[in-house]
Amino acid sequence: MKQGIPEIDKERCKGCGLCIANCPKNILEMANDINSFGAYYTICSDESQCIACGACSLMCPDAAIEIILKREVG
Amino acid sequence: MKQGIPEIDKERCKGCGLCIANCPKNILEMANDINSFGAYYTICSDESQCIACGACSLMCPDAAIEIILKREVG
Amino acid sequence: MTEYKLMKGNEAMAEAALIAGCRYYYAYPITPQNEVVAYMAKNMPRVNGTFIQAESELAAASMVMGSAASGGRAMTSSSSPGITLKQESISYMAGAELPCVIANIMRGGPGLGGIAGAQGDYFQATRGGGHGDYRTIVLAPDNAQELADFTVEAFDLADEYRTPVIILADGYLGQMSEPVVLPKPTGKTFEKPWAVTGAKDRKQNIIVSLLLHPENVLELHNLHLQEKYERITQKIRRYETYKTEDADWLLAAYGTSARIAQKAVDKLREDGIKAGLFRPTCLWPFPDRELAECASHCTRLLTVEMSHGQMVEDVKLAVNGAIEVDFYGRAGGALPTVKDIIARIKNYEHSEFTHVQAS
Amino acid sequence: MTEYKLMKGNEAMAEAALIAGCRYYYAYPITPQNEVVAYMAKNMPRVNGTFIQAESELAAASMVMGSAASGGRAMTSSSSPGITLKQESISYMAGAELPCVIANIMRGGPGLGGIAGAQGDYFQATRGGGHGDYRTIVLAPDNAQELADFTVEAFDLADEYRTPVIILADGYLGQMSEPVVLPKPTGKTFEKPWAVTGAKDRKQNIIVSLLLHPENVLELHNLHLQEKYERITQKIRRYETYKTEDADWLLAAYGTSARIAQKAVDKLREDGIKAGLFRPTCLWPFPDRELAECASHCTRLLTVEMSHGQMVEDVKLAVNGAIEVDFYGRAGGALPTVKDIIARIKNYEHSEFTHVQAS
Amino acid sequence: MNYPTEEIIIAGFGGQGILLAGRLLCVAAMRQGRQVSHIPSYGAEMRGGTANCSVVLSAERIASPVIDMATAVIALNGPSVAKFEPRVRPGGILIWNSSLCKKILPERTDIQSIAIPATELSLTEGTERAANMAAIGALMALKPKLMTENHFSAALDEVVSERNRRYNPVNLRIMQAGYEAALAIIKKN
Amino acid sequence: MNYPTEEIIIAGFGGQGILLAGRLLCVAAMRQGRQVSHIPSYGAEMRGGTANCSVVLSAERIASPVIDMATAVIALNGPSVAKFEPRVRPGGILIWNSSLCKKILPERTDIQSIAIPATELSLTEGTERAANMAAIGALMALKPKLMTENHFSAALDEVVSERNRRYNPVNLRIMQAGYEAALAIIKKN
Amino acid sequence: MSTQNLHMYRRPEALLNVRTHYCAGCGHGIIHKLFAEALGELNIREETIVVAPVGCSVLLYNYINVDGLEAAHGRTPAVATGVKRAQPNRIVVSYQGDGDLLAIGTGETLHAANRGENITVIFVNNANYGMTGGQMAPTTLVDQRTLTSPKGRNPQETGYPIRACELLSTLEAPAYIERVSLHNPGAVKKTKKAIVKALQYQKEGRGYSFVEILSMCPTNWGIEPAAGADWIKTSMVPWFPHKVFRDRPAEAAAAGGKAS
Amino acid sequence: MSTQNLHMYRRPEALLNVRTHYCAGCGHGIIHKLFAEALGELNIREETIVVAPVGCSVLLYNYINVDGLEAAHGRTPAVATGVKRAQPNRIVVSYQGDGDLLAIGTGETLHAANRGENITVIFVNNANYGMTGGQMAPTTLVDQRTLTSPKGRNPQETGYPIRACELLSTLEAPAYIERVSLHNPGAVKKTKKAIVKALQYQKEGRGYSFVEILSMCPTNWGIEPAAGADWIKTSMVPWFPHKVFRDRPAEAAAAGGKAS
Ligand SMILES: Cc1ncc(C[n+]2csc(CCOP(=O)(O)OP(=O)(O)O)c2C)c(N)n1
Ligand SMILES: Cc1ncc(C[n+]2csc(CCOP(=O)(O)OP(=O)(O)O)c2C)c(N)n1
Ligand code: SF4
Ligand code: SF4
Ligand code: SF4
Ligand code: SF4
Ligand code: SF4
Ligand code: SF4
Ligand SMILES: [Mg+2]
Ligand SMILES: [Mg+2]
Repeated sequence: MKQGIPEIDKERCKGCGLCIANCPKNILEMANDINSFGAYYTICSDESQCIACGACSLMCPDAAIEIILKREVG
Repeated sequence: MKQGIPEIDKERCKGCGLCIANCPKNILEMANDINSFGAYYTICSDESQCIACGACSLMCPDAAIEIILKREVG
Repeated sequence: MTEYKLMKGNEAMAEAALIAGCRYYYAYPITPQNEVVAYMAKNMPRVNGTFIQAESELAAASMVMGSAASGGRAMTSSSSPGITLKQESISYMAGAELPCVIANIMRGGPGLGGIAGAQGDYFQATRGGGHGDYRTIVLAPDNAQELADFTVEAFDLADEYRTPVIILADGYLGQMSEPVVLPKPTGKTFEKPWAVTGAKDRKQNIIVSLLLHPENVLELHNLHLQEKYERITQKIRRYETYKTEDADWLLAAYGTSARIAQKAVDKLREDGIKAGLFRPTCLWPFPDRELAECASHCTRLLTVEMSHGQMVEDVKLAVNGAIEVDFYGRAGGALPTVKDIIARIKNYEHSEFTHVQAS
Repeated sequence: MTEYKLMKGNEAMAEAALIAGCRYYYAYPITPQNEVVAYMAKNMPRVNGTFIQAESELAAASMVMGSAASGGRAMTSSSSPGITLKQESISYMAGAELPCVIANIMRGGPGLGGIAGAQGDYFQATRGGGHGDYRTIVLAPDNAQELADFTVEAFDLADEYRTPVIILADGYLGQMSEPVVLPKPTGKTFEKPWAVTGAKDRKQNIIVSLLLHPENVLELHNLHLQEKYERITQKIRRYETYKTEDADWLLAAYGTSARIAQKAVDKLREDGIKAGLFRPTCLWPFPDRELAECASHCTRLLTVEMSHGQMVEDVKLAVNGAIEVDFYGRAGGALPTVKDIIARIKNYEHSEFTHVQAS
Repeated sequence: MNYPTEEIIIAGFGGQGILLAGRLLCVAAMRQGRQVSHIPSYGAEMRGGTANCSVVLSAERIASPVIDMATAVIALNGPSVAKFEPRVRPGGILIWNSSLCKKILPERTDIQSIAIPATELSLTEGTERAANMAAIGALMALKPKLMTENHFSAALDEVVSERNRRYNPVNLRIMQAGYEAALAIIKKN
Repeated sequence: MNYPTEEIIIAGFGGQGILLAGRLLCVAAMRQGRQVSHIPSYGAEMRGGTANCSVVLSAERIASPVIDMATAVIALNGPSVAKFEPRVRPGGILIWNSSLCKKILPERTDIQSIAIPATELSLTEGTERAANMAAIGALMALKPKLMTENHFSAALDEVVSERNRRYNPVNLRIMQAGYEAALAIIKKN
Repeated sequence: MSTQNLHMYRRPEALLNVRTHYCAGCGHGIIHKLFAEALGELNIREETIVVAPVGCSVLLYNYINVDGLEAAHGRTPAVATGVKRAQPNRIVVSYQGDGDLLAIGTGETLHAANRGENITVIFVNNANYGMTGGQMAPTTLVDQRTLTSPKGRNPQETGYPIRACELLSTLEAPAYIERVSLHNPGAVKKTKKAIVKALQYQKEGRGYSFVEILSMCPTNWGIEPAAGADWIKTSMVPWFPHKVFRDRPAEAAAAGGKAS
Repeated sequence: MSTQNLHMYRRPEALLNVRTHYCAGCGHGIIHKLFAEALGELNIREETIVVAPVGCSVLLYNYINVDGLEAAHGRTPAVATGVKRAQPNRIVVSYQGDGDLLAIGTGETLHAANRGENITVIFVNNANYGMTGGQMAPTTLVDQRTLTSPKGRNPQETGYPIRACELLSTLEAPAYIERVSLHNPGAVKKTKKAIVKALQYQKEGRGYSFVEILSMCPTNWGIEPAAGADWIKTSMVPWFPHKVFRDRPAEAAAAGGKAS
């Protein structure tokens, strides 16, 4: 299983929730806070569970999520 | 075989020749004369051969040909 | 008092059209007149009328032509870019003498421009943006009440003169809500023996636009139209004046510009400058004689528009050199301001005094 | 002498466009300008240019917009009803400051009208049949030679001022064959750093029409356009005069009307009436100062048009009440006649003499 | 007439009842015989979920519905504070929703800034949708000449759709809470 | 200049080379330094197979290409006689194709009507398409100032497409025949 | 036994007693005649309103004795829509050429069909713009020479001829779509039947009916008038096959059945 | 053994660093992103010219770092044609909404496709007019409520939703026609592939390519932003099935092969 880190640009997020609805691991949620545009934004509750599937990033209309893949190099 | 009379309104005829080209009996031809609009017009060379098929009338763009069907009544 | 309703200009106009017996409304959405389309979509069924959201403005105006030719009271509305696309049908309907009502809730241009209100389509409406020698009656309301009242009148005028009537209002008037007392139907009826309804027990009715044969038919038809336009010009003289009796300075404006100019008149008078306002409520035919008369005892005239100078030509043609005509306008959705009007007039007053000619 | 070719006005214009470097021509057929379309269909391949018979006039003008935005020299042509459909793109291109040439070989209107030549689209061309505050340069040839020459100039003017240029000629000019010496290319070149050609090694080029944010951008853009129009108005002053130096009676006319008016001037002079002709060869900007100057020593002015009175407004605005302006026009494809012009002038002369005011 | 012209901008995000609040003010004033105008922001500006409207109430004919500098601004979220604070006339009023403006705070000192926890006041009645009512209550406290509560409640019945009219008692209570919150602040100062 | 303005209408049916005849006159006159104009009938008028054109030849600038009353009309078929005979100026010339106008005959007595069997003359050279040439020959006989034969034959080479230029000698012969036929008639009268 | 004479083919009453402006051998004339016959057979002349297009048939109402009006070029079905909506009990016919219907009027054509307007469209496909002297139409055949395709239509540059029936058949609403032609007497008979059926369907309120007719324009095809019929057969029919593309009973239309 | 971090999904370079004006959850944003990614993958950003429509995406060029211009409503493919003809070596993209493409621009859409213009059309089908506040579009579903179909679209009055791909597939010239959607991450991936393919085909000069994308407009659908993807799947996909309607190799296109 791949291991990833979702990097969410909170200022770019509009809080639509499409990433949340599409994360297979259910690790995304809406923060209880707003960004400087007045929008609630998404945060990841448990990065360790991220499988780097990219679903959140694919669905994000505001290109607010980048996924970093952690790779073992030997 | 039906027997018909093609009644050609020479003033209405524009001399296009569509009737002539489509008469199965080849009895229509262009007159060597023009009507008052300056157009050559169609005449029937042998009415007795007309089978009242209506082809000439159907094809005529100027509705210049009416077909009269001769019928035996007893 | 309780009759007053707070209504958007767009909705007041739409409801007034229904009151006037409009039963065929065709349009294509565009800001800032979308409320008319939505209102008709919702309310036409109430009166068993027809609403179609057409595939384009061209089609919408053509549908109006079809229903008008059938004898129905038909209407379309749009805003500037959409009205440009309706010029084809307007030219056709003017030529074919078909009555209908077209509302232009103007926005800033040219091109896609913006969605804020403007008055940049005065030329298009009064000179005919379409081709050929035709005119349309152009009514110019300046509030929601007039949007409603003029709409009811527009249908009667259209039928009376067999000609398209344009309601020309800026987007602010369409978007703004104001108290409105809905007008009553006028009760006037118009026979339309020329309508195409099927040639039963009579000769064909034909509504043509092409006039080729014999060669002078088109000219005769044009002369007939001109004669009608002359008749309209004699009959329709619509305008309002505000404190013009003793005015030295005359302002001329219509629509939202006129509201602002009226306020400026009051302020100027507070400052001791005798100003007055001439507000045409019909732009074609333009009340030229009346404006000239009004201007005859003024020393100067300032036309205020939400454009870079269109009605000002009619103002100049009206006064025909008798007094100087100045212009102040803002375009692209911006509004003239009371402050600017006052400053401009005071500036002139000053420069006159010091014998400096303002350019 | 041997350079003369007998060419149809339409074809002279088409060939001149090719000479001017026009490589993109899009149009939709319509009488009486079909020869332009056919000529381009046949000859564009010769110069490796693009010809598309578009699906409509709207599409044709939009294709022009695309090629103009790409930096190409693009043109379209049509006749009155088709030009009405091009108003959308004209308004867009004027707003987006795209250079292009649009020829209107006018026919009688309104509506489908007729196919004989007319001048009923003067308002549309000079006031903008589209929406918003824009203007286009409008050149007015009166023979096949000028149709060719003005077309070459039109492309330069369009590029110089980044604006659509209209060639406004009546159907008679388009259909008539006359001797023509084909013009030479001017050799002028214009840089177009604004063209959309791919954002390589530079910032994006964007050609916009919508100007919403910030709120005053559209107004600033409009002010920029007005400033440009003012510049054009100062620079372009085109007209011809014929025997005006000592004229008492001034005729004003353009296009085919001007040819007829010129003949009338000669005949009137034969009869001892000092007549002269003022012929604007550009209708916007209109040579108003020059006309006023010319008219300053005349006692009366007669405008002759193939319409029911359109240019006459510019004539009136030019003289601004200084002298009386009369009008004689025929519309719908009919031509003014030398006889009528003379009769009308003599009639005035007579009525002046007997102190009867003609209406 | 002793009724000053009021030029009021109301702003927030979609769903906060911005336009309704504006129409309410208009209808209430209209029923008191005032001239009124109401104009919404419209079109592409709506994208992104913000909304605002301009309300003019006057004893005289209203020249323009568009407001340059407002006598009062109601800002129901942070971005609205940022956008419209500069448009309050010196000496004018800014009522802002302190429940939602955590980051963007008013800065001007030449105006009267009134922080009302409008959303919280609304939530006390179990809804977050009536913050607009709380803000209008505050406005009535600050502009006592604007309208009477009677006129306001009548207007509420007129403007609110039949379906939602049953919430009007709740609306009035929230309005009252906003009114009192504002009064408290004024008194403190 | 001692060159009268000629206003000539040529009419017939499609295929008779009506427009070509007009252009020929123009080019020949143009090469002699005349002002010329040529305008065809166009558009829907063409339907039904008739065609006509108006040619003006003048020493001076031509005001209008449209002819009200013609100095000469060439009518190559019956309907053209009917349509254009009334448009000949009193004292003017009507050249009509007697080969094809069997029913519709000219009636006016205030003009010079010249019957030329143009189609027959053309047929003597094996084509019926050069009736136009015969008629122009007749016109040259009646209007000797119009142009020289030299100019005419040069114009023929200029106007006729390369493909058809080989027929020009034939064309000239037919023109000559028309010229002579007209001369004979004039002399007879 | 005696003989009694019977008019078998006679000039339909609805045709006005005037000479048309059409060229000799023009298909519009045949179609007018068939249309007039159909009006007589269905006895609907007095309730029919025809919308004429801009094209050679612009003067249609001068030849057929029905109420008529003239649309702007291409707007014909939109104008017909306006007429029909105002007069749902009248028979409304939109008569159009290929330039009118498939070029400038593409949008109007498609959307009237898609709305299922209860009108009849008679579409005269003569593979060129007749009225303006023979320019390329959307239906001009590959390699066909016209004023604006002087070397023949090149599909690489201008695409292939558009097939209206096939296009409209992708829509759900139309009730009847058929392509017929005038290439011989038998075909003319079928064309008549199609026109009658289309009008009949309209009368029955089944919705949109569309008859495409391959028609001759000898003048602009540059052939002898008598050769027009053959040209249709050899040049047009292979690309524009005869077919009933849609024939939906009223019930199915009301139920919104899928495309056939 | 250590870990090395790798950017797997990253914001494409061609996207400008600005916040869009789109509503939260708007499909235009996703499509912009995919388009920008495709530009990067094919390395064509610098040679691409985009024609923006009138619609919510009118400011497209503010978000993607390419040359751009704005067409009048519906004229987008005609403007793109003018651009492409003047610059045959540039990649020209016509980005359009359903109102733009299938209502006012019906004619321009059909004829650009029929000419086989070597351009790419990205068609954003969100079943309504987004920019003007949610009116009925040609693609609005049966029973869908909009401002101008307040009781739901009634097919008896306004017809059925038009299927653009099916319509264009009746034409010969197009090289590539596919319908994709945004209803879940897998679908988004396919959409990206379709966009890349379309641009690739243009680059190779194969001719007209058309990608229809079912896209969410939660604002005017009146649903929560996060529910947009589901609505596409349950409401739109049944009527607008995913499919490759045309995929023609360049050779076949040159030979003028028949429609698939
Ligand atoms: C807006 C506009 N554009 C162009 C024309 C010129 N025009 C008249 S008829 C026609 C095309 C006719 O072709 P078609 O529709 O195929 O009819 P046909 O004459 O072949 O029967 C055109 C382009 C016009 N009248 N109006
Ligand atoms: C000629 C013209 N008509 C109408 C409009 C108004 N208008 C702007 S966008 C639009 C429709 C947008 O819908 P769509 O194309 O589906 O794009 P979306 O916003 O849904 O992405 C309309 C009708 C206009 N700008 N110009
Ligand atoms: S990459 Fe996949 S698992 Fe990780 S947060 Fe995004 S959707 Fe969830
Ligand atoms: S999809 Fe993007 S914009 Fe939407 S909530 Fe997630 S990060 Fe924010
Ligand atoms: S009816 Fe038939 S047989 Fe008789 S003339 Fe006509 S085509 Fe010939
Ligand atoms: S078909 Fe008609 S018009 Fe043609 S030649 Fe025969 S009778 Fe005459
Ligand atoms: S040009 Fe063609 S379509 Fe028009 S009348 Fe002549 S033959 Fe018929
Ligand atoms: S209205 Fe719809 S299409 Fe437009 S930005 Fe909002 S969600 Fe997107
Ligand atoms: Mg055709
Ligand atoms: Mg959409």
